[in-house]
Amino acid sequence: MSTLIIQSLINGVLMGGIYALYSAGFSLIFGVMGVVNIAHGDLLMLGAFLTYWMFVGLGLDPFLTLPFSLLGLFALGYLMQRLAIKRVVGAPPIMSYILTFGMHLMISNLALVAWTADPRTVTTAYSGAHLAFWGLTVPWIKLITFLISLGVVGALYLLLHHSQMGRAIQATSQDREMARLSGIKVDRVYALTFGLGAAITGLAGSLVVSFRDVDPGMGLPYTIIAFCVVVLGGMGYMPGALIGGLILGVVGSVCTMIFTPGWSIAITFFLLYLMLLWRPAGIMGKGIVE
Amino acid sequence: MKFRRAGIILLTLALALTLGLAAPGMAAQEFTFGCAVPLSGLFGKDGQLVRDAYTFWMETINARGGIAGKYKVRIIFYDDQSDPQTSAKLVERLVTQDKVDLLLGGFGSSQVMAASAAAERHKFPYLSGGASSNKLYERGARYYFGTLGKATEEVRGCVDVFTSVTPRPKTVAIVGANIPFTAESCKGYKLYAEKYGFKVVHYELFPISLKDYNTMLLKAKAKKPDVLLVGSHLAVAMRVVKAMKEIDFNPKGVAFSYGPTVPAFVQGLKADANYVFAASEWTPNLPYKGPVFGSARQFNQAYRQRFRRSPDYVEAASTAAAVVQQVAMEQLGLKPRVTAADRVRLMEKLHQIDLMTFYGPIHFGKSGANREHPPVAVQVQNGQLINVYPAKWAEKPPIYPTPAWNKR
Amino acid sequence: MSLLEARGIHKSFGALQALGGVDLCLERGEILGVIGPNGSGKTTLFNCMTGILRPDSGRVVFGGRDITGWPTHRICRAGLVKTSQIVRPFLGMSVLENVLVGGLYGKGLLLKRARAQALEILEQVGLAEAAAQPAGSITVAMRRRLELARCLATGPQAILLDENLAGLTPVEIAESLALLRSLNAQGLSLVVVEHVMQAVMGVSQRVMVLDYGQKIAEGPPAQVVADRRVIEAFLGEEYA
Amino acid sequence: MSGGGRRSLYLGLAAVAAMAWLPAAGPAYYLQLLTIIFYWIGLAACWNLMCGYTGYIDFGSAAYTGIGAYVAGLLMLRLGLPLLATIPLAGLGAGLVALAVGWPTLRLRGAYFAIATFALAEALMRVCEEWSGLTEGGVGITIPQRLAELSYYWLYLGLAGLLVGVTWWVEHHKHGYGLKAIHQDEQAAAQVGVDTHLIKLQTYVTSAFFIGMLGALEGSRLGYFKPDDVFNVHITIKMVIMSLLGGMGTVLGPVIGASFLQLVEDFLGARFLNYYLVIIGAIIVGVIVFLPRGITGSLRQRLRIRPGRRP
Repeated sequence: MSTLIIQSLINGVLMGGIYALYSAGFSLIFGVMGVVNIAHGDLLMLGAFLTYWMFVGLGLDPFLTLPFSLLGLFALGYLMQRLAIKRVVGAPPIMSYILTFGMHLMISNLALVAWTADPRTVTTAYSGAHLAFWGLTVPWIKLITFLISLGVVGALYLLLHHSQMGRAIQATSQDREMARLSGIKVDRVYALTFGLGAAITGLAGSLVVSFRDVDPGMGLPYTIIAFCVVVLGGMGYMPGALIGGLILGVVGSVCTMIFTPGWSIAITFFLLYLMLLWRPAGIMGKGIVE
Repeated sequence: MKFRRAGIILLTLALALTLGLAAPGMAAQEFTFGCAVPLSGLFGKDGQLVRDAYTFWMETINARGGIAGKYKVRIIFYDDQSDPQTSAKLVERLVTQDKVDLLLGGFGSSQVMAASAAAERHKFPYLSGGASSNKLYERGARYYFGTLGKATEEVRGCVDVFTSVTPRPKTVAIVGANIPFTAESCKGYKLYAEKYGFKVVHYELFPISLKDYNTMLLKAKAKKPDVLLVGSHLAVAMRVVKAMKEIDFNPKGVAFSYGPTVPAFVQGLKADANYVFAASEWTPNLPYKGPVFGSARQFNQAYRQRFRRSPDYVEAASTAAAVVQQVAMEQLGLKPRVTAADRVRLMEKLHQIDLMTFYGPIHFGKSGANREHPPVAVQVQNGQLINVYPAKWAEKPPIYPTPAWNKR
Repeated sequence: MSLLEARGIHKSFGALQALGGVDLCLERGEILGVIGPNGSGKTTLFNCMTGILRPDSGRVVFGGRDITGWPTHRICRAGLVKTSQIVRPFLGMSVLENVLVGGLYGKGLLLKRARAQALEILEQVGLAEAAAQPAGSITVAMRRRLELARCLATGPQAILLDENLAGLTPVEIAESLALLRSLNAQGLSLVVVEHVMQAVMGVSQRVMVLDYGQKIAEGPPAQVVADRRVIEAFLGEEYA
Repeated sequence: MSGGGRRSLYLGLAAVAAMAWLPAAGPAYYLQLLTIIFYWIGLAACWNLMCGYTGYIDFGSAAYTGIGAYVAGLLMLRLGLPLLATIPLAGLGAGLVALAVGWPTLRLRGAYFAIATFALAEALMRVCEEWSGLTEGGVGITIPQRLAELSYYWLYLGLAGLLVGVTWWVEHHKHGYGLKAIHQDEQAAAQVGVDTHLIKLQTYVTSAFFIGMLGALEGSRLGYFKPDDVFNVHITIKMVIMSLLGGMGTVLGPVIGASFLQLVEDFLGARFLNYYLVIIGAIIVGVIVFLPRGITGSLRQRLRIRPGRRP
């Protein structure tokens, strides 16, 4: 029995890392621009399909496609911000919900027409390979994804706090007008931020396709989980994505073990709710409270 | 004042759209069929299969001059977005606005339930090959017919096939998604497992939105069942295989209620897809033969030519639904424009019909459920779907027990 | 008995003690000035008295009733209101509607009566011309008066004015002070917080001085100005 | 009440009366389409009443369609109550849950309120799915009673009319000023005597009550549903989009938003089977980028209709 609990803890931690990876971009964009990006999950989907097609078409290993999804999604994010999102920066948050929901409809349905509704997955020689010890298993791909997730969150944290660009982003997120007056090109900072957020989300998608199924309509549930993770960890506080992800992952997994998967979701969301009442700034209290 | 101005704007807007929607004209020498299927949303994939099936039927019939050799077929498709309210609305639209002659069934229990209720109100026969929830037949509907067996029946073959393998399994674990078709499949698994003397050591339903199955399957693994039976659709089946490999869960046999028969399953999972069993209602090697498409094998070949892939059993069942409606129409000698009286006659005819088709025998009887249709089980062997049950039609014997994950 | 009496108000934010046992007493019909350097706890004291913050300890008695811990809106309806240091008009509403809300909720008037009252008050504070304008489009000075008008509409017995004169020109300050005097003449009690001493001295009958969350002096303006500790607090030790 | 306000009230009543008479003349499909449009006007009006006026974005409104549908359905199934008797009870059930939920939740703001309401709706859906002894779980329930098709038309019309009327009333009365003041600045509102928590709670519960009734009626109209049909987050999203497209915090916003979205979907869905959702997405993006005040607000602005009320 104790093995099962430990194994479910391990599963939860790995899942938490995955949550963190695809929530980090959401948190970044929200933290800097105050934009809740409902099309977030669709960026993930695009990253996943990019990897899928490179794998199927060119036989490229999913890990080798990571730079392409980073760059591709960065470009897309940059464009999205420049063409539309910039109109809702500073507007009430509801505007960004709806604008990006419209984008979600466009992206997911164009993808549906282009690629059909087939669920896809990538099976490589190492799919499902796992580390086994003491009757426990740790799947390699998820472990690597977890480590990448730690790296990405850490790198974002460093970038925001210890680089020229990071300082510009920080300054802009704290006071847009002040930043503008002190010579920061605010529009450019926003576009870069959005591009960066999209890029790491695309990266997450590329990793997800190697251990999950993906389809054009997959986006919205991922967006919703990202929203929950980020709120739990504290909006705009980078390590919060990791903390929130781990809590959701571990609670979900352990409750699945003890109760049923359905009750586990109910319990997870109920805890999230109580959490919000108790500490609206996220569990570390470092999030942005409106 | 502002309200009046806004009111005028609203009315103009509504009027403009209403006029834009005026009914299209219709040629008299063709039959118009209407169909609302999910092309987006949760069941978008499945709805596309159903659309392909009807399109294939239409093209085949029209190439031969049409129904009864002279009346061409036209189908109006709408997307119900996997939403029951929309599905019912679209049936309403097809019947009262587009004034179609007859309907073709959609996909998914909730949508078909709502859509067929609308059809029932308008006294339009509604034949579906894409829904098998038992609840569809518990409503006392007279205009609803289904070519698939009931969900609980459909999985019988998947349990039965394990009675003939050696060593005979003793225990089974059952898991499934908590939506109508898959949940009822699980009920069917349990019913027949107990009937055939297997012990059910684990039974659990999970939300369809669950994405990571590792912990859920870990609980089944801990019970060390000989066989794992899964109430699934395509994505669920793929997730189960991925998770089983990750947690090194290797029961002697695994069966799915739906999924492996769709080509995307083997394409996506490659070698990992091997050895799994799947419930089916139909495979191309079955010795069935009937009007329009000839034998099951001929149907399969023609379908492959058109779409460059083999049909799934839902596609076969949907095509068969269109065929049986067509045959009934021909037997009654219906001509375009089908009248209300014609549809009542057609409904009565369908209750009596007893037809052999490429898809197998179709006999709806009083309830509208296809009673005579025996379930089938297939196994993925070397990337191919091989019929392994019932024994008299089996192409090859089932491979059992399944080899370890690293030996596939 | 005093109209408003706060006794021993303590309030800390984490490790920072904002108020360390402050007493405040306002008599009926009086204008009390409260002065103190930035960060001396004036706004916190006001917030504790009007229910925006809950004091850690201490009691607030208004009109003979203990109002400690009451929600803000209830304190307002009991007759004690405050203007905010940073003006917060309802930007999306017209000037008139802003005042209307006070009458409707603070005083519980019906719509028709509240509207008539709002017009009267706007006339009184000199905003009648701007009644139909959106509150977002008027000048800072007008916003300050709007803030006051909104409070007046609730039919208060006492108003706490939190730096209502900040950012105004001398002419505007003079106008505002005249307005405050006339309101006081009609029987309204006022507490005026400023960190500009001169303005308060002219209008207040009594002044209390806060520094680092403590009351360091209290009395008639002339006496307080001469107090050594007050000069220290405001100008630094070398001037004392 | 000003003369203009009274005129618009009469105009609204006349429009409802004309619509009520329509089944005698109109073509059948449009009645069906209108039935659905009225249903959505009702839902969007409920959402707008609470969220449009106060600025609190509720992402869990589908919880109340779900509760309504299940309360009514189970009362019919288990106790054999007649359908029409279950409808107000469904509203009551939803209202009670809203009371219990709203009390703590309405102290949250912004994205936190949004995600908290969403989390609760999601948790309730799972409870409904897992508690199969009561609700038959994910397999869903079949509703044994159904009204005549036209009854739904009139009921939805009546409810939509009532809710737009309630919004109109709120807009022109004390309550509306309170809600708008909360939207602008909740703290400042409290400082001038607005019992913010009470008003929010009253409005939230009222809106949930009507959402529950609409959900119950639609459940019986569908005849069969399962938890993820009636607790679906897409129901909430649709309410939000309709309110916003029409113009949040306006009386006619939900009417215009719901009619516009449903008609456009119907029109495009019949013509561009594969691309219509892409087009709808583009329309939404276009409205936000080019008409950021919603259709009503922006049209009003373009047509130079002054929003100011006479003092």
